[in-house]
Amino acid sequence: MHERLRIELIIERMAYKRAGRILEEAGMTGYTVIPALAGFGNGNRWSRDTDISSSSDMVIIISIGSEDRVHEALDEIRRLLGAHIGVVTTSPVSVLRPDRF
Amino acid sequence: MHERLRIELIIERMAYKRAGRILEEAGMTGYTVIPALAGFGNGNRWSRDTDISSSSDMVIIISIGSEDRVHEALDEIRRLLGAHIGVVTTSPVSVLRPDRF
Amino acid sequence: MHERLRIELIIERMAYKRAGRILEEAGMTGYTVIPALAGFGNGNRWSRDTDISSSSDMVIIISIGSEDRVHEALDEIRRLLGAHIGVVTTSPVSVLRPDRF
Amino acid sequence: MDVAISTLLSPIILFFVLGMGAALMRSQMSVPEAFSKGLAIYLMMAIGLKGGIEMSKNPLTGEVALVLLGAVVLSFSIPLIAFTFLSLTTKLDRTNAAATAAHYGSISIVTFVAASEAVQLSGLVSSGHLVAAAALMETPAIITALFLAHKGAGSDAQVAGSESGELIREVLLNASVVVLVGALAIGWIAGDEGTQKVQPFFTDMFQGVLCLFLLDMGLNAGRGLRQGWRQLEPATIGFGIYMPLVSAMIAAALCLVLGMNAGDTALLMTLAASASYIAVPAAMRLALPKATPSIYLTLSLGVTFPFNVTLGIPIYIAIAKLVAGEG
Amino acid sequence: MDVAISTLLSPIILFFVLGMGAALMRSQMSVPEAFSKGLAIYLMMAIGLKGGIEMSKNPLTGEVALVLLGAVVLSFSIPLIAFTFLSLTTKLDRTNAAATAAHYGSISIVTFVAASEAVQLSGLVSSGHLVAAAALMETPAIITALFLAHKGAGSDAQVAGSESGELIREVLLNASVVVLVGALAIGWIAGDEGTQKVQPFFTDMFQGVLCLFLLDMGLNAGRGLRQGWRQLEPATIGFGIYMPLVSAMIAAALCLVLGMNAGDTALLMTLAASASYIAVPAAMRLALPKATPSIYLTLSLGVTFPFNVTLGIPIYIAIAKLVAGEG
Amino acid sequence: MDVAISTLLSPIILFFVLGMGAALMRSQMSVPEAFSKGLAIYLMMAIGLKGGIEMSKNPLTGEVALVLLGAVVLSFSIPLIAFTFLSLTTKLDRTNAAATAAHYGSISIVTFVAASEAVQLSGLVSSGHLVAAAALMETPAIITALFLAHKGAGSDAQVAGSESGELIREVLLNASVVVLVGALAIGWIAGDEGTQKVQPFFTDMFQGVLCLFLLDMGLNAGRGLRQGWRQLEPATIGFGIYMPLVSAMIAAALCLVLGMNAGDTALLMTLAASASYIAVPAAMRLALPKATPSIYLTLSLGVTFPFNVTLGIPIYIAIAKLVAGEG
Ligand SMILES: Nc1ncnc2c1ncn2[C@@H]1O[C@H](COP(=O)(O)O)[C@@H](O)[C@H]1O
Ligand SMILES: Nc1ncnc2c1ncn2[C@@H]1O[C@H](COP(=O)(O)O)[C@@H](O)[C@H]1O
Ligand SMILES: Nc1ncnc2c1ncn2[C@@H]1O[C@H](COP(=O)(O)O)[C@@H](O)[C@H]1O
Ligand code: NA
Ligand code: NA
Ligand code: NA
Repeated sequence: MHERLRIELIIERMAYKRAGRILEEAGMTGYTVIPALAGFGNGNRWSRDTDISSSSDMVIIISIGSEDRVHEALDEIRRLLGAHIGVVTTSPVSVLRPDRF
Repeated sequence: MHERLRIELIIERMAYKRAGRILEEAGMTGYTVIPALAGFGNGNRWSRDTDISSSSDMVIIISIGSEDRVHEALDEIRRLLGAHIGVVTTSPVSVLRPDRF
Repeated sequence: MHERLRIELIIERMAYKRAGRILEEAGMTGYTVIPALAGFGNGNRWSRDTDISSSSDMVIIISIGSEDRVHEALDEIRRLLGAHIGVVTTSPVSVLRPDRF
Repeated sequence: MDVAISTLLSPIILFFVLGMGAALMRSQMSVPEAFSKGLAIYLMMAIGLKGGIEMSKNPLTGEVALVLLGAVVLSFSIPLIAFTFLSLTTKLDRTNAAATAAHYGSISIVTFVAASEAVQLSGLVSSGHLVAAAALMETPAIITALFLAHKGAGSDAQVAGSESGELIREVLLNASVVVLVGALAIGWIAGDEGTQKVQPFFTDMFQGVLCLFLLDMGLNAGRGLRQGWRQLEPATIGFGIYMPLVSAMIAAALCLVLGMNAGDTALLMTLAASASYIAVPAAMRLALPKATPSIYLTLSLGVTFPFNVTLGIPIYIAIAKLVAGEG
Repeated sequence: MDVAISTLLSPIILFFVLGMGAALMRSQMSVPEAFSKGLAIYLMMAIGLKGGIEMSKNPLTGEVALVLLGAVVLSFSIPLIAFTFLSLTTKLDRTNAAATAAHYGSISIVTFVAASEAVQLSGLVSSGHLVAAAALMETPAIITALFLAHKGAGSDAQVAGSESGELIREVLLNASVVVLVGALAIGWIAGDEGTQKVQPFFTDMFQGVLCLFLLDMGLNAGRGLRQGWRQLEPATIGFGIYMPLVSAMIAAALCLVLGMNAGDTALLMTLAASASYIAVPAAMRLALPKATPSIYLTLSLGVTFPFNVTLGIPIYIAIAKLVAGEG
Repeated sequence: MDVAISTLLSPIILFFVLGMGAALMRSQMSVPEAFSKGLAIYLMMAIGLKGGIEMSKNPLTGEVALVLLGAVVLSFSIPLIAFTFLSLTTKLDRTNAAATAAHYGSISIVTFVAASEAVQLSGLVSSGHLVAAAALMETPAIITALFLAHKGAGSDAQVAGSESGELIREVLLNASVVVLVGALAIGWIAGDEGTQKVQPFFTDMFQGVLCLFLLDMGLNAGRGLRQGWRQLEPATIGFGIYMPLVSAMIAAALCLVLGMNAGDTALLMTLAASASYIAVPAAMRLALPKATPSIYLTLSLGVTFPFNVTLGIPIYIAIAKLVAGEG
């Protein structure tokens, strides 16, 4: 097993393509987007099924990559989160096929 | 980057609002709920699309917060998991904007 | 809190039952499958809503277990990922009720 | 007999059988949850509207009020009987016995609809207020079951994170109750004329949508049965067959006393005999989280529902005719 | 007055009220997002087709072109007025005021449909090209709002990760515009005869599907209102009520100048008065991410939409009759 | 020719073109997956029922059996031809060539439906058992393809985690096969009379639902094409156009031998010419996971499907008339 970084970005749905482009440009080899169905933040609760506008919808973007690339991406993501609602975390993980990342 | 704790709670759908209230009361600043579509536990497999009652549906609640608050929440979550089906894990993560949590 | 391993397998939807069987056979006590709605890999972007064939759909399998069992599962998962599209990571987590895993 | 056979060979039942067969043969097909939940809301709107429109044609009489009261009493009391049977004949613990009993006191609206069709096919007539009875029977059984579960269990502490009122809201304002009661009221207010423009959607489409929904129910019931039957002792499975008959007979006795016609009798018997598989399971997860869903669901959806829509309904209709002297 | 009441008691409105009531009473029921998005696409296809078929029956005249041009001008200019009111009477910052203004310049297609029904019930006639007007009014308001938001704000740097053209695609090729304009063109090309076989689905079902959709909108509006109203000052809530009246009056003046008939006048007034709650919020998340969705949405969906479908439309129809001299 | 044009201008095709156009212009709109999967199940139920009802009107003769046998033979053999062409003219490896070949041996039910409409528009008649032929042609091609892929590839070890029987279940009991065959049987058992009450839903709505589904298919095809075409060499794209013509001609020869009428000939030609984009891709992910989905899908959904529904079908009908001597 080899060490890589896992970046997890909880971000509003309308902004996920912007986040994706940032990850692509930083050279991350891939990412996966999962839908959220509800949440809480800033004193407000939201739920996908009762927001016809989808404007409070969040998604989670998960991307595994080398430390360098993740840190390269983080600079731009910090800028993105200056405009859009979101939370970003990173954590070390072990991967099987290190050449993929 | 700053250290925070990430709590991940795999819990039955009908109970997620209870878990959410616990997190809110412990002072966590936010959480995000994602749907599961299938799973296995206790020798049984389930799948969302073939359970018309939704009673085996699970969701995953992810919440990032300071170590203190997470540990405060964990006490009540332990009680919650005495009644409801679920699994809880915590792990350290790095965050960008530490004041948010 | 006790230490366990969390395995996270991002894998194509059609293969998730195969992955599930591997985890079951390695003695993991449970796993949870969550749907992805979009992603990027190998230069291609995909999105669930515009792939009528579902053939680029991915899911994420999360399973918490003891280090031994996770490592036992990993051998077969490496074989699975020889055939199917996917990414696997493991990371240490703390759990509340260690006897469950 | 003829009616029984033509009921069994109606597309609705055949699609249920198709779904169940496919699931038992381990087909992986499924109907997306979001789609079938949407269809379920449609079905409840359509049933409620139809009942309300019919109720708007007749004044609400004292007899109607008595029937509705009788329905509520049935829902409150059937769980007591079911709980007794389960405690005496099965190894289910108190919580599981109570949770299961709640399902049998409440109702299955799809079973009700299948019975309405069969009643009509048999040349009997029925009235709109049976829909109101259905709506009223959703909930009382849950209250009895909670009482049964907690009696003697000492007072358990509140589940962590629970909020006062959440259970009551789930029980009184769940989707079935809101849509059924709401649509009933709307059908009543707007009447036949006021709903003319929505009838192509809610009336003409109804049977077809039901086919699609029953295909999905068959897939669900079959998959539940395949996975869950090992967890059920024979005595529990037996309960899933005889309990509907018991409940139906109690309802028949009530109908006899109230002097109801054969059509309405058959429908009230069916309501009593049917077991919930959507609203009550959800309430049980909140109120009795330690009860095991695979027990009550396999029983209600995998055993009792198929029994009712195939064999049960023709039996109830035959008995109803005798009871009402319309045989 | 009679018409006003029968509009208020139509199943469509009653289902909206049902949903709103359930949400305000904190029922947990909901319609799955995937299902209601599917219904929304259906509704837009049906509206577009209907408009296109009607347009295919008459030649496109200069008058029609003038009405369409007027509609575009309304959409461009209403945000200026809305922004002025908001800046003067509320504490909303420039960004939030501009984002909110965009919603009021754009339109709500469901409000438009409700008005079409009411217009018909009132015995007035309206023409297909008002659907084209609706489609044309979706977008211009967004442009005005961006201009208002950025004026004086200095030139902000591009949001990280944004791509040239993404905003324009979202604004010009969002689902409402694509489906509405596309179906309108298809209805126009295929005409009444060519669409005969699809009319059972798109015409006969329409009213019923609308009931289901409005039940969901009621749930959404109620939940939004319950959560969001604390964030709104009274002056902002007031804006959600008087702004539609202001816009409607401006539209009425335009209709008077153009000499439109009462039915078309009522519809254009409704378009002006209605506020977007799907297309514009999405565009705002991309273009003005710092604006607060709970402000503009609670206002548009929780305040203005219910006002329009209950009180607003009867008022607009009454005024339209006066303006067109058809009273 | 007239027929060709009125086919091209039918709402069904126009909505497909709308979706494809929107996707090529990079609109972000989409139909939720859960909703379009639900519609797909509806469409297969409707097609199956219709075929079954028609089959119930005539006895099953030896000729019908021969046609069905012929259809199975076509599905088994077309992949051999497709594989040969792909191996000779493109750079696809054995696995990708075999996987692609499977798609062309199997069928697209939406293409079949579009052809049924066009056949009817042309004044030709066709029989219900062509639906049975469609169901029978889903699967055999997959078997041939697996044989082609594994021949000479040595014996590969089992994929980790796979279970005996899972592939067979996927191939024989996938949603298309279950619903199509099941609904066919139900239509046959219940007959015209027994299905009367479900016909408003399954017959009257059919064309309209198809419009909505084809809008979604257009969005899918357009997006697939925009992303995938770079991965396809010209020779592969060419295959997507000429292969349907080749298959159609083989089917035409078979129909000539069997003495089928023009309508049935056109439909069997269309089945042969059409390529799968739902059932076979799923089977390929299980059976040949190393094949590249973007190759076979872009080809089948992005090239062959649009070709068939616009140009192909009119050509097949014209040839069918000649072959059957009904020109
Ligand atoms: N600490 C957190 N942990 C997990 N998710 C969060 C957290 N804070 C915010 N979120 C998510 O982000 C959304 C917006 O949060 P906010 O920006 O605080 O309004 C919330 O509704 C949650 O879905
Ligand atoms: N070790 C585990 N890792 C991940 N998910 C689990 C685990 N155990 C249980 N689950 C999830 O929790 C559900 C109920 O598990 P159980 O309480 O074991 O019946 C399962 O169906 C899974 O979705
Ligand atoms: N580094 C990664 N991190 C997260 N998800 C990934 C990564 N690489 C690939 N994926 C997911 O796996 C899918 C297939 O990737 P690939 O095998 O690279 O074509 C992508 O569309 C993503 O959903
Ligand atoms: Na009952
Ligand atoms: Na407006
Ligand atoms: Na073919």
